[in-house]
Amino acid sequence: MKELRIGVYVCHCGTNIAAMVDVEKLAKELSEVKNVIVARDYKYMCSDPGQDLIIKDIQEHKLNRIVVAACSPRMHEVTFRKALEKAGLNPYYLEMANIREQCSWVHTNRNEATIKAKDLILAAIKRVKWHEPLDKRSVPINEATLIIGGGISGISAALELANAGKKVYLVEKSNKLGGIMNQIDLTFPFLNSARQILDRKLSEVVNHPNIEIFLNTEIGEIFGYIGNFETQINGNKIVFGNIIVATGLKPFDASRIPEYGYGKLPDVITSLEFENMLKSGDIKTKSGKQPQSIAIIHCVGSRNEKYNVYCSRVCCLTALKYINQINSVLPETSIFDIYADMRTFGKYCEEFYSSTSRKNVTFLVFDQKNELPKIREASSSDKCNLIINFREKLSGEIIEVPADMVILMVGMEAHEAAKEVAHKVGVSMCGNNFYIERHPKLDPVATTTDGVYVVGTCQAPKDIPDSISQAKAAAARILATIEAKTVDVEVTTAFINEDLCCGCQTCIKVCPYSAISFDAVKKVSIVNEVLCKGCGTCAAACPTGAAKAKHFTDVQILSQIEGLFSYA
Amino acid sequence: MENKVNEKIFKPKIVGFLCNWCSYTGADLAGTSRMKYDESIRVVRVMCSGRVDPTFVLKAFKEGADGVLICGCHPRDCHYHEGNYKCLRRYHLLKKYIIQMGIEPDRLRLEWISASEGAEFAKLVNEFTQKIAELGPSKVKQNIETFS
Amino acid sequence: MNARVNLNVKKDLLKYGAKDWNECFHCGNCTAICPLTDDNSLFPRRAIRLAQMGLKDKIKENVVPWLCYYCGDCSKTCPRNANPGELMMSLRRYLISLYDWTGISRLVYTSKKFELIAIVVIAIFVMILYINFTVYPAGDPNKWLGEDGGVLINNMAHWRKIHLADLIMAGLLSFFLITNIINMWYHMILKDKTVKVNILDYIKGLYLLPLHFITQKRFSKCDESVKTYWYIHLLLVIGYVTMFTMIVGFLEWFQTDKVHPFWHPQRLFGYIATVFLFLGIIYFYYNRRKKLRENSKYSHHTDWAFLVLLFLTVLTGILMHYFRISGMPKLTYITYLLHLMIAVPMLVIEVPFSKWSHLAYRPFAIYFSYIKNLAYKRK
Amino acid sequence: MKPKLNLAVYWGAACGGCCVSVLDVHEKLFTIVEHANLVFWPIALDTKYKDVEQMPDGFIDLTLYNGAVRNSENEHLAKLLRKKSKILVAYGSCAHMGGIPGLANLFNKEEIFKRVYFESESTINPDQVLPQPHYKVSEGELEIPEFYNDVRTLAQVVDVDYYLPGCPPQTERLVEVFLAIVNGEQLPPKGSVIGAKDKTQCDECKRKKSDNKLVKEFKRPWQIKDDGETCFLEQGVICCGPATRSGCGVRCVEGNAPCRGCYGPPPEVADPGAKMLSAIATMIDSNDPNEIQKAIDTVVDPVGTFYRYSIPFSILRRKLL
Repeated sequence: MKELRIGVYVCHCGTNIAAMVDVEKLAKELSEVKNVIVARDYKYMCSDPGQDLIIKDIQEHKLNRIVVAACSPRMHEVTFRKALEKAGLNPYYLEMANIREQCSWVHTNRNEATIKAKDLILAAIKRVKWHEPLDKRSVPINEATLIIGGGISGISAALELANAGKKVYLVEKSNKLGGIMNQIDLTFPFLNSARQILDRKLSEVVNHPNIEIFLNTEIGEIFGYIGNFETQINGNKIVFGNIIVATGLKPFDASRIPEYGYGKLPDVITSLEFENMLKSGDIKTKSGKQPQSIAIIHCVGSRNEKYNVYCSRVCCLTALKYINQINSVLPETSIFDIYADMRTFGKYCEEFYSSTSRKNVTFLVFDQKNELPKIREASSSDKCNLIINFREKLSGEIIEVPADMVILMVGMEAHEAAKEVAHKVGVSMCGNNFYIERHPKLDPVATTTDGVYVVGTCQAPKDIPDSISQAKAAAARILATIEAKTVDVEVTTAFINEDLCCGCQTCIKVCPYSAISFDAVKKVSIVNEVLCKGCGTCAAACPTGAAKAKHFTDVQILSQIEGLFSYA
Repeated sequence: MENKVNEKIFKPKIVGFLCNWCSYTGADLAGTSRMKYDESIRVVRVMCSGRVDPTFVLKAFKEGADGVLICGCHPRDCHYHEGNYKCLRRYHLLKKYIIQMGIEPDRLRLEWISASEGAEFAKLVNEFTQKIAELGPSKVKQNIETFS
Repeated sequence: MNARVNLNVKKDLLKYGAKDWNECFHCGNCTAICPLTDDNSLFPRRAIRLAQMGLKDKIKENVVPWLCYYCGDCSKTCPRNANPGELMMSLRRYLISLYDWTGISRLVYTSKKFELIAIVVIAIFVMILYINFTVYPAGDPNKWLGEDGGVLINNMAHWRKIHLADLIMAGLLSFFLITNIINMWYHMILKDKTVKVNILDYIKGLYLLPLHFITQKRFSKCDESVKTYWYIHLLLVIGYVTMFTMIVGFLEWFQTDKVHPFWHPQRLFGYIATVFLFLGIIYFYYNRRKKLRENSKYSHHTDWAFLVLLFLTVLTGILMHYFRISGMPKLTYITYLLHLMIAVPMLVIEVPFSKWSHLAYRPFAIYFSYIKNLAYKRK
Repeated sequence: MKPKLNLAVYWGAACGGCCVSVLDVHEKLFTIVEHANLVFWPIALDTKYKDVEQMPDGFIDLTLYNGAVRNSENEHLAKLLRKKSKILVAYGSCAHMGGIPGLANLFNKEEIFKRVYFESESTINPDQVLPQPHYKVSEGELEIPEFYNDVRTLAQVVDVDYYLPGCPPQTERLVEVFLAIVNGEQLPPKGSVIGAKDKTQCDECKRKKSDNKLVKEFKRPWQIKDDGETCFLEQGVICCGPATRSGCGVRCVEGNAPCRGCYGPPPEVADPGAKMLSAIATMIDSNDPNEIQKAIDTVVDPVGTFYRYSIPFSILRRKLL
């Protein structure tokens, strides 16, 4: 190994760090540590002059390792890596010590905080010795896209891509496109016909030369990685560079809630069944009579610890839509809207609520947390079909609501095929089977698997405009990667040392991305670094020490631990 | 907290292995939210709790850690799908091993901290520090130093 | 038996003057701003809820409408312009009709026509009685004049006769009012099985009845803007009580043949009370007419009826007084008749069955609410 | 003709197997004797310690020290031989990692004495007599070695040039090493493991392996019907082969017994037990804490399983007491 020449930079971050950590003392003490050539403290390391300081030192003092003690590496690691690169040093020769978020900001004793900061920096110094240079890598991109799911999200994404001249394979499990939107009558808040919107889109999709549609088709095993996926459809191999998953939703099964008697009480129906009545224009009870009163119950299977804790986002507005529709068809019918919370965010949606609330409707609130309403059959003296019984939250009174028909606003769950598809495309799911996006705020379209995007209700419950937005966003993202021709892939991946690998294959099933395969000729495991995301689980599982997580190697981490205890 | 941990007598040192995506971010959040917790913890960042090799834990004890805390994403929330489960499996076996080796099992702890759980992280550190303070200094390092 | 939601109550309340209250989405701003609400009795929001759901029984046992004096802050604050203040007002009207077991109250409130007819019928009834039991000042006018030139009123309508009639009427009205209060007491106190009010509680709170009857003390707790309103209301009450006491209690002293000097207490009290009454009437009329305040924005027909009848009563009273001291027996006779034809229907309708009943319901409601809280605290 | 080498073999805390493995050279003994003088070998020659002490420093060209350092005699000889030898080889698992005697680090001296001298079923010791390092009798003072609290590896006592692992080492490996020295070949850097390969057992193991090593529970060898062909791990039996250097010729597995790890860890592994423990835990086919615990319950003795030969060598070195 070349002579180790380390530069250590302790940031004041204004007073953010300096107030709680004696940065000047640290810089002085650290300059005496073995192999540390320069140690400095500076007001703002991330500022241009701060970075220039590092660059100048690298060039003047021939530094070959840099330790920056500042904020979280999640904040500025990229910034400082760029500075190293600018100075002609491999960016991975950097190590950061987090003395702000995990030290100065969370502690109250300056002396202890300074000791801790020193430990963290010494650990970084020990670690950085073992850092290895890593190089950027990129792969070319196939222009075609596979879209799984032919609902409104899948269709929207397909059109966006196809209109840009890119090939799309649209795979739908059922025998027709359109998904759940086929079952909807009007859309909120403008009460437009869902059918009309959908039909227009469908005719475009079906006739588009760039879109190849596969109905009644389930997706097979998918191989490859961003830019170069492949799979078999009906026995034919197709290749594509990106995947959009749009598997959609499954309506909540209302019979799971015993209180509502769905399936037992004939006039208790789900929102989708009611959509059907609206479509046929025939709102009748099971006995064929016009209902004198209709009750709507919200949050069926949603926002409830026992079923699903999340909000299904569309039910409140759909219920308001029903109030409008019932009002116009059956003006004399009393409507009871029984909700836990009224959530009407979104463009024109509050307005929609506002206008609807002035209609012939009585809003009642139930206590979602403690007790669901109970529906029972009415007795002959009640002059109605059903009685709903619950503690009305805004008055605290236990009340009975008479109704001839009860509409259950069933929530959304992930499609039953979601799990299987997740496995095939390599995306992960939250506890409730919705797919996990790469970042809930900054990247709600991509997934942690490069080249795989999730759109529509398979990612989380959402309404039609949100689904379409997400679909088009995914399409735009894909077009951008296609435009770039190549894509950069993770460099802090795993690596298997062939000289040490014994071929036990323990690592292969451990990899969540199927990035490790066995080379039967060499009798060693091999990492496909394009697929690898660098979690390092294989390195921890490898009994021989052959599997290494680059930038998080055993020796790096063990040295770091040693460093933590190298001072008093 | 600080009153209970008697600084003069014993200031615990804890090594925390935090996964990059959930727990480390959660710990950062505790910082950006200016939550306060004990200085005992020294964090080692790993990409995934699945990267935590039992060797790291043993090494930390050897170097003088009074406690070792491993934090990963909540079950099913792992950024790498299932790394946290692998950590869980190793943790249980490792625990059995350290018990056999006479180390108090409470010195090793695995918890799930999500990126949004800054407050939970702060609470966890304080709680764990308190527990370690009750246990007193770890004897592993001394035991190795006096090995003869 | 759980309370059954009844949307008819909602429709009903419209007739009692409720406006736009269905707009309410229960943000609770009204309760938050209300200077009178407290932990023991939260309003107006919860009352609005009961009304929206039409839980008649719950409304009937509810004391809170009486705790509200309609300062109007809630209506001003309401983000939905749901007029919570006016709903509280309507609920008071509704409650009056619910307490009233005769059903007259309901008719008065829900039908303008009925109120009008009732006034006329009672007036005619009074007229018949009057004509039959009093003496018309015919013949020699001097025969009807006293030495001081004033009309000898007791020759014409002897105070004993009138006093007797007053007492009969007062007895009758009290009967209705008291039975209605008993009804209110039953629903507010007896029916509530969660709490047991003991005799000591009843005694402890007793002082509240005269206090609130006279002063409407809680009203002054509403914020500054209503201070004037409260003062004038207080003047009106003082004027009314003075008049009522003098007429019903001490008619012999009040209705004299002798014309006392101006500074005589009989006249002085009468004038002061009259001035107070007039001031009140003008102020309230002006408020209602110009819709100056939240509580005068909406006027139910019973509100107008009350104001008009009171005004006419006072007016005829003044005229009669003037004619009497000016020695004009025939005009005195006629204005006396008119005075009674207006005052009696007013009292008969307003006191037990309509707006004026609040003089009893309010203090009793405060009393009941207070003793109930005593019992709760003990628990 | 080249001058003959001076060769010494010594045993510390050992079973004697290592010495037997030296004897196992059979007819190659002639080759060895042709090139070397055996100057010290307590099991075969009657050379006294005093004789060794009188040798000049560096007199011995090659010393094969087998056995761990358990008592003062072991330590004295280790230090003495270090001084007298040009090349000191830690021979066998005990010298290398502590070996089977190293398991005694799960107890302390007091516990061991109590068990051995008071409690063991075959002991009758009514006077509670314990061995004393120094004991005066009429003839003078008797001296026996002092029993230490801890078992140590040779390298934890003296500077070691090479490690030749195995319990016992494969005799062929010894001969190879010996001939390399005789022939003056380029020796590996000091501190190297010799007579073993960098790759671990599986590399040489002939059993069939697949990538599916997930199991619900672990079994003891007697609990399975071994088909003689499938990887032990895949049959649910813990085999330390993946974390153990090859070089022995996969002797145990060839004999249908799983590897127990005597050849020690491959080059980049700091703690062989921890690595194996990690690999084994990873193979548990469940994400449910209860099921995981159940599977772990079937790993009966983690220390004995993963650190059978290496407690003193491991990171923790001994049990805390």
